[in-house]
Amino acid sequence: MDKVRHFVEQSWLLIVSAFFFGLLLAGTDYALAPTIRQNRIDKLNRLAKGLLAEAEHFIEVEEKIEIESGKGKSKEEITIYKAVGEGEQCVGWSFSVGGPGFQGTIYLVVGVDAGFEKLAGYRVLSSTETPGFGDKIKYDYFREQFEGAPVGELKLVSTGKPEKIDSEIVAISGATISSEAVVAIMNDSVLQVKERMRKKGLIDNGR
Amino acid sequence: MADKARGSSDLYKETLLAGLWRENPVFRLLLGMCPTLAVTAAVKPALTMGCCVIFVLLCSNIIVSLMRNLLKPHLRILMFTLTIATFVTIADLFLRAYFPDMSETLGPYVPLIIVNCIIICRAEACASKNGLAVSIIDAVGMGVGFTGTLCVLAGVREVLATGMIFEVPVMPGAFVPWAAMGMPVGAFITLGLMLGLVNLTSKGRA
Amino acid sequence: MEVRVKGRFSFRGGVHPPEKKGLSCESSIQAGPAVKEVAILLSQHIGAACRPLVEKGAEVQAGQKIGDCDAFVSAPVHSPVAGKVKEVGLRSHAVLGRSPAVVIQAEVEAQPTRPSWEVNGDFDEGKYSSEQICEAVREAGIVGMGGAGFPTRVKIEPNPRMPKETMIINGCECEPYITCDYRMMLERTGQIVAGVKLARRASGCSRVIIAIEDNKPAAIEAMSAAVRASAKGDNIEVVAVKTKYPQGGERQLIEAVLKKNVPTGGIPPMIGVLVLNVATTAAIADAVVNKRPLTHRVVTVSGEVIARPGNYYVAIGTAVGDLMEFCGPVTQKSAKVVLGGPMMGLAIADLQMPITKASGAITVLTKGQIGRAKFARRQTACIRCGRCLEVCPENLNPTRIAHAVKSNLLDLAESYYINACTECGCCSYVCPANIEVTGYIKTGKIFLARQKKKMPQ
Amino acid sequence: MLKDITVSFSPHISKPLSTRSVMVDVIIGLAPAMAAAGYYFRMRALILIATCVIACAATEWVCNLIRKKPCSLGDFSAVVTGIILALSLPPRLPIWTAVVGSVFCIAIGKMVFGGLGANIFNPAMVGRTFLAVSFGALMTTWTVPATLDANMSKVAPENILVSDRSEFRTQATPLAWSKMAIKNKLGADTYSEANFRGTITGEVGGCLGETSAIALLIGGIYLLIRRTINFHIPLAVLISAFIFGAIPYALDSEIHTEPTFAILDSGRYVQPFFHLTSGGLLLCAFFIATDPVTAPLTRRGMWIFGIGVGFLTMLIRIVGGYPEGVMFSILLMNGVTPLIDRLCKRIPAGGKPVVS
Amino acid sequence: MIVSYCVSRIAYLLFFVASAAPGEGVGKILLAGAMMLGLGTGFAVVLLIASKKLKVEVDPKIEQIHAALPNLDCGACGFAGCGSYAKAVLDDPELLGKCAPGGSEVLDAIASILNLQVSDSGPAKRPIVHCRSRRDQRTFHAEYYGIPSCTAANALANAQACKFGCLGFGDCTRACKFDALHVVEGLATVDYDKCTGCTACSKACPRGLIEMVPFGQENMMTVACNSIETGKAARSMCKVGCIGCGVCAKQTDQFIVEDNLARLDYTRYEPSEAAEKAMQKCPTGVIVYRGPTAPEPRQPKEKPAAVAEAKKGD
Amino acid sequence: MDTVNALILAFISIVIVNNLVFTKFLGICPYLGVSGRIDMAFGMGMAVTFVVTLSGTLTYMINNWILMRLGLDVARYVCFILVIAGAVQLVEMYIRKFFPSLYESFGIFLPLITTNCAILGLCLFLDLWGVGSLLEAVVLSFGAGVGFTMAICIMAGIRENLKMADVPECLKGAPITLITAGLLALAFMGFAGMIR
Ligand SMILES: Cc1cc2nc3c(=O)[nH]c(=O)nc-3n(C[C@H](O)[C@H](O)[C@H](O)COP(=O)(O)O)c2cc1C
Ligand SMILES: Cc1cc2nc3c(=O)[nH]c(=O)nc-3n(C[C@H](O)[C@H](O)[C@H](O)COP(=O)(O)O)c2cc1C
Ligand SMILES: Cc1cc2nc3c(=O)[nH]c(=O)nc-3n(C[C@H](O)[C@H](O)[C@H](O)COP(=O)(O)O)c2cc1C
Ligand SMILES: Cc1cc2nc3c(=O)[nH]c(=O)nc-3n(C[C@H](O)[C@H](O)[C@H](O)CO)c2cc1C
Ligand code: SF4
Ligand code: SF4
Ligand code: SF4
Ligand code: SF4
Ligand code: FES
Repeated sequence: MDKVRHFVEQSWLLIVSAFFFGLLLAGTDYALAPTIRQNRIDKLNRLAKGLLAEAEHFIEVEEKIEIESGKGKSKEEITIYKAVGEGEQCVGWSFSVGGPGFQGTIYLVVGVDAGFEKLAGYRVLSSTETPGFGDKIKYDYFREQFEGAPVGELKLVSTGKPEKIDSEIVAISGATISSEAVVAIMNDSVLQVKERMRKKGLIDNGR
Repeated sequence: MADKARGSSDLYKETLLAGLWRENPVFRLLLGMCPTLAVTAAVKPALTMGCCVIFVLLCSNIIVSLMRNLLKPHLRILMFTLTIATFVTIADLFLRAYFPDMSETLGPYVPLIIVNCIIICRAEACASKNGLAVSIIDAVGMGVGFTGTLCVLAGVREVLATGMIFEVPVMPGAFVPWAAMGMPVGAFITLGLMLGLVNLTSKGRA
Repeated sequence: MEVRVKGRFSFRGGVHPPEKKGLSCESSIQAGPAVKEVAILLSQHIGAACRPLVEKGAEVQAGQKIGDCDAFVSAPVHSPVAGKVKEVGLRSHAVLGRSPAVVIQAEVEAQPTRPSWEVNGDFDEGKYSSEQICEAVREAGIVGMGGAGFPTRVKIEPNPRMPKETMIINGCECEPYITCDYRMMLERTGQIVAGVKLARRASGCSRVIIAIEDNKPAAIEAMSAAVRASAKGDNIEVVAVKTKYPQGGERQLIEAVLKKNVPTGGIPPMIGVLVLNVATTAAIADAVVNKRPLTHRVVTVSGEVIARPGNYYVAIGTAVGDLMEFCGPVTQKSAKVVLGGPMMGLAIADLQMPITKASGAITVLTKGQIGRAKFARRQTACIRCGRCLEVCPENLNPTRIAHAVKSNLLDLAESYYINACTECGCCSYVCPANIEVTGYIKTGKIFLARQKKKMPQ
Repeated sequence: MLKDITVSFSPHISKPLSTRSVMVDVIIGLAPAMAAAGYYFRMRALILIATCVIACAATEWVCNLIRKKPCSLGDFSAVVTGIILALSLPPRLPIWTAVVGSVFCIAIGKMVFGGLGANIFNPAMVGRTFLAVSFGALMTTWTVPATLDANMSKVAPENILVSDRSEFRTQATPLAWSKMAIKNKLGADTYSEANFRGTITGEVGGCLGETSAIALLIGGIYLLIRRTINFHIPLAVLISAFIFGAIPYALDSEIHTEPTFAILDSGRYVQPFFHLTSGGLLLCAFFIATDPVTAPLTRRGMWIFGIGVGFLTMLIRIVGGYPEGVMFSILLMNGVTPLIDRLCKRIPAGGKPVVS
Repeated sequence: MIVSYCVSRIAYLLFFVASAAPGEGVGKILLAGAMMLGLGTGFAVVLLIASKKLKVEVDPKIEQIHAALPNLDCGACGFAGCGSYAKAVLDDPELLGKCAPGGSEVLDAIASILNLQVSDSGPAKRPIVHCRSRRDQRTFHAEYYGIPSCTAANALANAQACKFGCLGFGDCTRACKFDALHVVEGLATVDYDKCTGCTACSKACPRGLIEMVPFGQENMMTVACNSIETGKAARSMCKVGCIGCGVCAKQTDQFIVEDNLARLDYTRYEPSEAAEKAMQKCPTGVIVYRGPTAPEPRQPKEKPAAVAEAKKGD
Repeated sequence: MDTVNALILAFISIVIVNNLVFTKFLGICPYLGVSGRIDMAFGMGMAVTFVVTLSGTLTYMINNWILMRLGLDVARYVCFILVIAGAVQLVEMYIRKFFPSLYESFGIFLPLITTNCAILGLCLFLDLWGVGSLLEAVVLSFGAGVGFTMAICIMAGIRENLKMADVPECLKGAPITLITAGLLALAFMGFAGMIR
C-alpha cells in the first residue's frame, strides 16, 4: 500500500496532465478534422479543375482501380474522380498517380478527356525534384506540352518546339530524368488506368 | 535573476534582449539547428515555422512555469516532453487546417519541434525556475529571436536561389538563380558563414 | 675516387644530397692549430656529466684526467695539454647552451702532433682480456666519435641479457662535406683494424662487418686489403653500401646490412648488434695498446668559404673559431657555422665553443648553399605532397607529427610515434614548402618529455 | 670575427624545390591540354582560362587581405586551381558564371579552411560542382569543336558576356551518348567505335580540357617523369575505372545476345576503354585526383583513394543519375581521405614501440 | 493580425471542445484521453520501478554535478550528454564552463561542488618572470631563424648570448588562458590584473624563468634575473643582469647571493628601508618591483663599460 | 528475391542517397557537437543506430497496429516521443546495470539521443513515406543509423585534420563544421538519381 501511495505522490501530476492533454488533443482534432479533410479534397479539386475547365464538380467513383507501379513491383489502388460538367454530363476523368522521379516519388494529378483519348494535362501534387532542375516539371511551359496530347503515345525528345502539341515532349534542359519520369507516368499509368477502366466498363458507362 | 533589487522591468527587458541577441538560440547557443537548416529555403516557411515555435514555446513555458513547484525530478523531462508534444500536435493540426500548403512544405519538421532543443532548454533553464511573467517574456524573446534568425537566413537563401523574396521577384531580370542555395549545400554554407560573421561581431565569444 | 663499387646494401627511404666531399677528401690529416687555451667541457657525452677533479690554479699534465664521474653511463675527460687551470666556469655547449668546463692555459703553444704508431697485420688482441679492454676504454674516456658521443665502454661491455653477435663498423660517413673517417680509413688502416679486433674481443662478437659507402672505393680497397692481410681477420668482412643519406645512421645501417630492424625505441644490442664508428675503433686501439686517453681527434673543416678545407688533428677543447681561423680567412659570405655535417650538425652561435670528442666536422655554409628560400623564411603551408613520408628512413609520417606539434596536439604527435624519429633531417631536406619538419619534431620531443615529467604530480 | 651568422635547426641544406616550382610543373603539365582546348575551342578557351585564373588569384588576394595575412599568390596554387577549374568547364559558359565558380572555389573551397594545404576538398571540383548544381542548363550545353564547325568564329564573339545560343552548334558529349545507350539498351558499341578516335584527339564535345586524351597523357607523363606526382593514384584510378567499366560490359554482352537488338550492333554499355578516354577521367587521374593536398599521404592510402575514385566514377556513370561522375567521386573520396589516412597509418620501421 | 486570428481560433476551439456535442465525438475524445492517461501512467510506473531496480552506484559528486546541469543532453559541451560531462568535469576541472545552455549559474554551481575556490593558506601565488632585460639590452651571437617558440630556440645553440634570460617567443603567452601575459619588447610581462595564478605559464617556460611567488604585498620586490654566469660574462651578455656582486646582501639578509646570482627570500620579504636601499645600490638595477601597480624599473646606474668592451672583443 | 532486392535498395538509398544528415538535416546537434574525435563519433553513431532501429520498429508497430486501427492519429506525436524516450531510458539503465563495459563504449551517448531529431525524424519519415512492411521499416531505420554513423565519422576524420589547419578564428568550431557539411552534402548529391 505504501508503494502505491508513494507512486501516486510522485506521479499524480503527470497522470492528471496526461489525461488533460489527451482531452485537449482529441478535442482539437475533433474540431479541425473536417477542415483538414476538406482541404485535401479542395486541393485535388482545385488542381483537377485547372485541368478540366468545363467540369463543375467531381464525383468520386466508387470502384477503386488497381494498377501496377514501379515496374510491376507493387500494386496501387487509385481513386478515380469523374468530372461532371453542365447537365451532369461526363466531361473527363481525374485521378492521382505517382512514379519514381529523380530523387523521390513524383505524384501527379492527371486529367483526361471523357473518352480517355487525349490528355488534359497534369499538375504536380508533390515531388522532391531538385529546385532549378527537375522542379521545372511544375512550370507551365513544360506542362502545357501535355495538354491535348494523345494518351499513351508520348515520346521524349531533347530538341524541338515545346509549343507544338503532339506526342513529342521536349525535355527540360538539364533534367531529362525528371522529364522522363513524367512522360513515363503519363504513358504507363494512364494507359493502365484506361485498360482497367475499360475492363470494368467504367469508360463506356461514362459516355 | 535572483536580484530582486533591480526593477522588474529591467529584468524583463534583459530577458527579452537575451533571447533576441545575446543568447540568440541559433547564433549563440547553437540550438535547434535542424529546423534552422531545413525550413530556410524560403522566407514563408521559415516564418511559419518560427510562429509555430513561438506558440509552442509560449504554451510550454506557461505550463511548466505554473507547475514548476509540483515537479518531481526524475519525471521532469517526461513531463516536459508530454507538454511540448501536445502543443506541437495542436500547432500541426492548426497548420493543416488553415495553412495546408505550408503544412505540406514543412512536412515532418513541424512535429520535430518536439525534440527541438530550444524548447526543452527554455523549459528547463527558465520556466522551471521562474515565475509566469519572466517565463512568458523569455519565451517571446527566444521565439522571436529564433524566428528572426530563421527569416534572415531564409531571406538570403531565397533571394539567391530564386531571385525572389516572398515569391516576389527582387533581382534584376538578367539574374540567373543559384539553385545550389536552395539545396542542403546552400543551407549549411550560408548558416556557417553567418555564424562566422556573428562571431566576428562579438570577439568575446569567437 | 675512381671506380665505383656498386653498394649492394641499402635501406628504405633516405635522400642523396650533393656529396661535396671533393673539397677535403684529398687532404691528408694535418696538424691542427696551436692553442694557448683549451676549454674541456665536462659533459662531452651522453650520460652523467663529470665532476671537475682539478681546481682553479692547479697544474695539469698532458693526458691527465681532469674530470670524472662514478655513474655507469659516463666517461672521464682529460687535458690534451700541460698547463695551468685558469678557470672552472661556463662555456658554450652545442646542445646544452652553457655548460661547465675546465679551462686550461697551455704551457707552450704548439701544434698538436700525433705520436707516430704503426700497427701491422699480425696485431694480436688475444693478450688483452675483455675486462682489460673495457677498463682501458673507460679510463681513456672514449665515447662514440660518430656524433652521438655514447660512452663506448658501455657499448662494448658484454651484457648477459643482450649478448652481442654482430659488430658493424660504421665507415659510411654519409653526411656531405665530411671526410675525416675516410682519411682515417686511408691513413690509419692498421690502427682501425686493431681497434676492430679489440672491440670484437671485448664484446664477444663473432661476426664483424665494416660498412663503407660505395662513393669511397679507395677506403673500401684499403680496408679490405688490411683485413685480408690481418691475422684472424677471416670473420671480418668489408662491404660496400649504397651511397645514400643517412646510411651511417646505425638503425639504417643495420637494416641495410643485416636486413633486420632495431625495435622502435630500442637499441641495437636488443637484436645482438653493436655499431662502432671507425674513429672510435682507432681510439680504442690507441687506448688499449698505448694507454693514451682520448684528447685529440680528427676534424674535417670544410665549406666553400673555407680557404684551406681539410682534415686536422685537433686538441679537444680548441675553440671552433680558432680552428676556422687556422684554416684560412673566412669570408663574410658565410651564413652558418655548423658543428658536424649540414644534415645533422648543430648550428653554433658562439664561436668560442670548444671542440668535443664527438665533433667530427665543422662545416661553414653560405646563403647560397642553405638555399635562398630557406634563408628568406619563404615557407608555405604543407601541401601534403608526401615527399617527407617517402624519404623517412624510419617510415614515419613526419608532416603529421610536425603539424601536431605545431598545433600543440602532443597526444596526436605521440600517436604518430614522434619518439621513433632519429632526427636525420631527410624530411626537412626534401620538403618543397621549406617546413622545418625536423625542427618541429625535435621541439615536440622536448615538450613531450617535459609533459611526461610533470605527469606524476 | 664573423658577423651575421645564423642559427637554425638542422638540416642546413635543402633540395632546390619549392611549392612554386611544384605548381609551375603542374602548369607545364597542363599546357598540352590548354593548347588542345585552344585549338578546338578557339578564343573561348583562352578567355575562360584567363577569367578563371584571374578570378581565382583575385579572390585569394582579397581573402588574404581580409585575414591580414601575407599575400600567398606567390605559390601559384591559385593559378593551378584556376586552370583546372577552367579546363573542367563547358566551352561556352558565360564569363560571369566562371567568375562565380572561381570565387566560390577559392573562398569556400580553400580559404575558409585556412588556405593552401588546409582544404579538405579539391577547390576546383568544389567550384565546378557548385556551378553544376546551380546553373545546370549552362553547365550541360556543349559546343562542337571548331575543327568540325566551320561556322565557329576564329576570334571571340562580341557578345561574349551573354551566352548567345546562336553562336555555336551544340553536340552531345560521348558520355551523354553512353548514358543514352544505357537507357535505350542499344547503340553503345556503334557509337563508341565511331567516336573513339575523337576522344583520343579531342575532336568531340565536352569540357575545355577533357576532350583530348593525347594532350592529357603527354602532360601526365611529364608530371610522372618530373616526379611531381607519383604513379599510384593515376594507375589506381585508371585500372579500377577500367575494371568497373568492364564488368557490366562483359555481363551485358553475355545476356543480351538475343536477335531483337540486331538492328544496331547490340550494346547497352560502351567498351571500358572508351570510358577511360571520354569525360574527365584522364584529367582527373593525372591532375585532379593527384592534388596532394586532398589526397592521402601514404601509398596504401593512395591506392585506396584511386580505386575509390575509379569505382565511384563508374558507379555514377553507369547506374547514377549523371552522365559523368568524376567531380562527385573526387569530392566524396576527398571527404574520406582523413579516414583513409588514419586507416593507413604508418608503422615505424622498427615496429610499434613496446609500451613499458 | 495572423496572431490575433490564431488566438481567436484557439479560443473558439476550446469552447468547441468544452461544449462538444454528444455522440461519436465525445467517445473519441475520451478514448484519446484514456489512451494518454494509460501511456502516462504506464511510463511513470515503468520508469519509477526501473529507476529503483536498475540503480547503479556512482560517485555522489557526479550525481550532484549532474543535478546541477540543465540535463538537456544537448551535446553542446562536446560530450555525450550531461552525464558524461559531469564525469569529465570531475576529472578535469579545466572543462568548466563548457555547458553553453547552463551559463554562468551552472558554472558557479559546479565550481562550488568541486570546491574550486583557492584554499586560503598564505598569500595567493602569482608569477614573477626572473628576467628584466628587453631585447635591446641583450647581446646576440647570431640570428635565430626558425620555429617561433621558446622551447625550440632554447634547444638550439645560444643565439642569444644569455642562456638564462627570456627568449621572448612567448611559450608562456600561449599557455596563459587568461590573456594575462604578453611579450613586450622581447620580455615576458605579466598583467597582474588579469592573472589568476593558474601556474600554466611557469610550467611552459623552457628556462624555468617564471616562479610562482607568494605575493605578501601588492607589489613584490624581486631580483629579475636568473643568470649564474660570472659577473664578467653576465655583463657581456646583458646590460641589466645580475652580476652577483653581493651589494644587496650587504644591505639586508633578505637577499642571498649564490652561484653569482642574488635571490630574494620571498617568504621573509617585507618592505623595509634596507631592501629599498639594496634596490637603489644595485649597479645593474636588476632589483625591481613586480605587481599590478609596480613602478617602472630604473635603468642601470653606470653605463656598463664591460658590455661595450665585450662587444669590441667579439 | 524481389523483396530482398527491394530491401537492399532501400538500405542503400537511406544510407547514401537520402542520408539523414546531408539531405534531411536531421541530427545536426550531435553532428556538430560530438564529431570532434573519431572514437566519440563512432560511439555516438553506434548508439544512434541502435536507438533508431529500436524506435523506428516500435513506432512503426504502434502507429500501424494501434493508432491507425483506433483512429487515434492525433496522439501519434505524443506516443512516438514517449515511446522513444521511455525505451531509450530503459535500455540505458539496463545496459548500465548489466553491461558496464558496453555502457562505457556507447551507452553514455544514449541519453543524448532522446532529444536528437534524427530519431523522431526518421519515425515521422517512415510514416510519411508510407512504408509497406515491418521488415522494410526495420531495414530503413537501421540504414538511417548507419548513414548517420558514416556521416559523423567522416566529419570527425575531417575535423581531426582541421584541428591542425589555420582556420580563420571566427570560423572555428561550428561554422567550419557546417561549411564542411555543406560541401559533403554537395558531394553526396552525386548519388542522387541512383536508386529509383
Ligand atoms: C544539382 C543537380 C541537380 C539535378 N537535379 C535533377 C533533377 O531534379 N532532375 C533531373 O532529371 N536531373 C537532374 N540533374 C541531373 C543532370 O542535369 C543530368 O545531367 C541530366 O538529368 C542528364 O540528362 P541531360 O541529357 O539533359 O544532360 C541534376 C543535376 C545536378 C548537378
Ligand atoms: C641520421 C644519422 C646519421 C649518422 N651518420 C653517421 C655516419 O655517417 N657515420 C658514423 O660513423 N656515424 C653516423 N651516425 C651515428 C651512428 O648512428 C652511430 O651512433 C654510430 O655509428 C655509432 O658509433 P660510435 O658510438 O662509435 O659513434 C649517424 C646517426 C644518425 C642518427
Ligand atoms: C574534371 C572533370 C570532372 C567532371 N565531373 C563531372 C561530374 O561529376 N558530373 C557531371 O555531370 N559532369 C562532369 N564533368 C563534365 C563531364 O565530364 C562531361 O562534360 C560529360 O560529358 C557530361 O556531359 P552531360 O552532362 O551533358 O551528359 C566533369 C568534367 C571534368 C573535366
Ligand atoms: C599535382 C597537383 C595537382 C593539383 N590539382 C589541383 C586540382 O585538381 N584542383 C585544385 O584546385 N588545385 C590543384 N592543385 C593545386 C593545389 O594543390 C590546390 O590549389 C590546393 O588544393 C589548395 O590548397 C594541384 C597541385 C598539384 C601539385
Ligand atoms: S614534404 Fe613538406 S610539403 Fe610535403 S608533405 Fe612533408 S611537410 Fe608537407
Ligand atoms: S621524421 Fe625523423 S626520422 Fe623521419 S625523415 Fe624526418 S627527421 Fe628523419
Ligand atoms: S618567460 Fe620563458 S616562455 Fe616566456 S617568453 Fe620568456 S623564455 Fe619564453
Ligand atoms: S598563465 Fe596563469 S599564472 Fe601565468 S600569467 Fe596567465 S593566469 Fe597568471
Ligand atoms: S535540432 Fe536536430 S538534433 Fe538538435
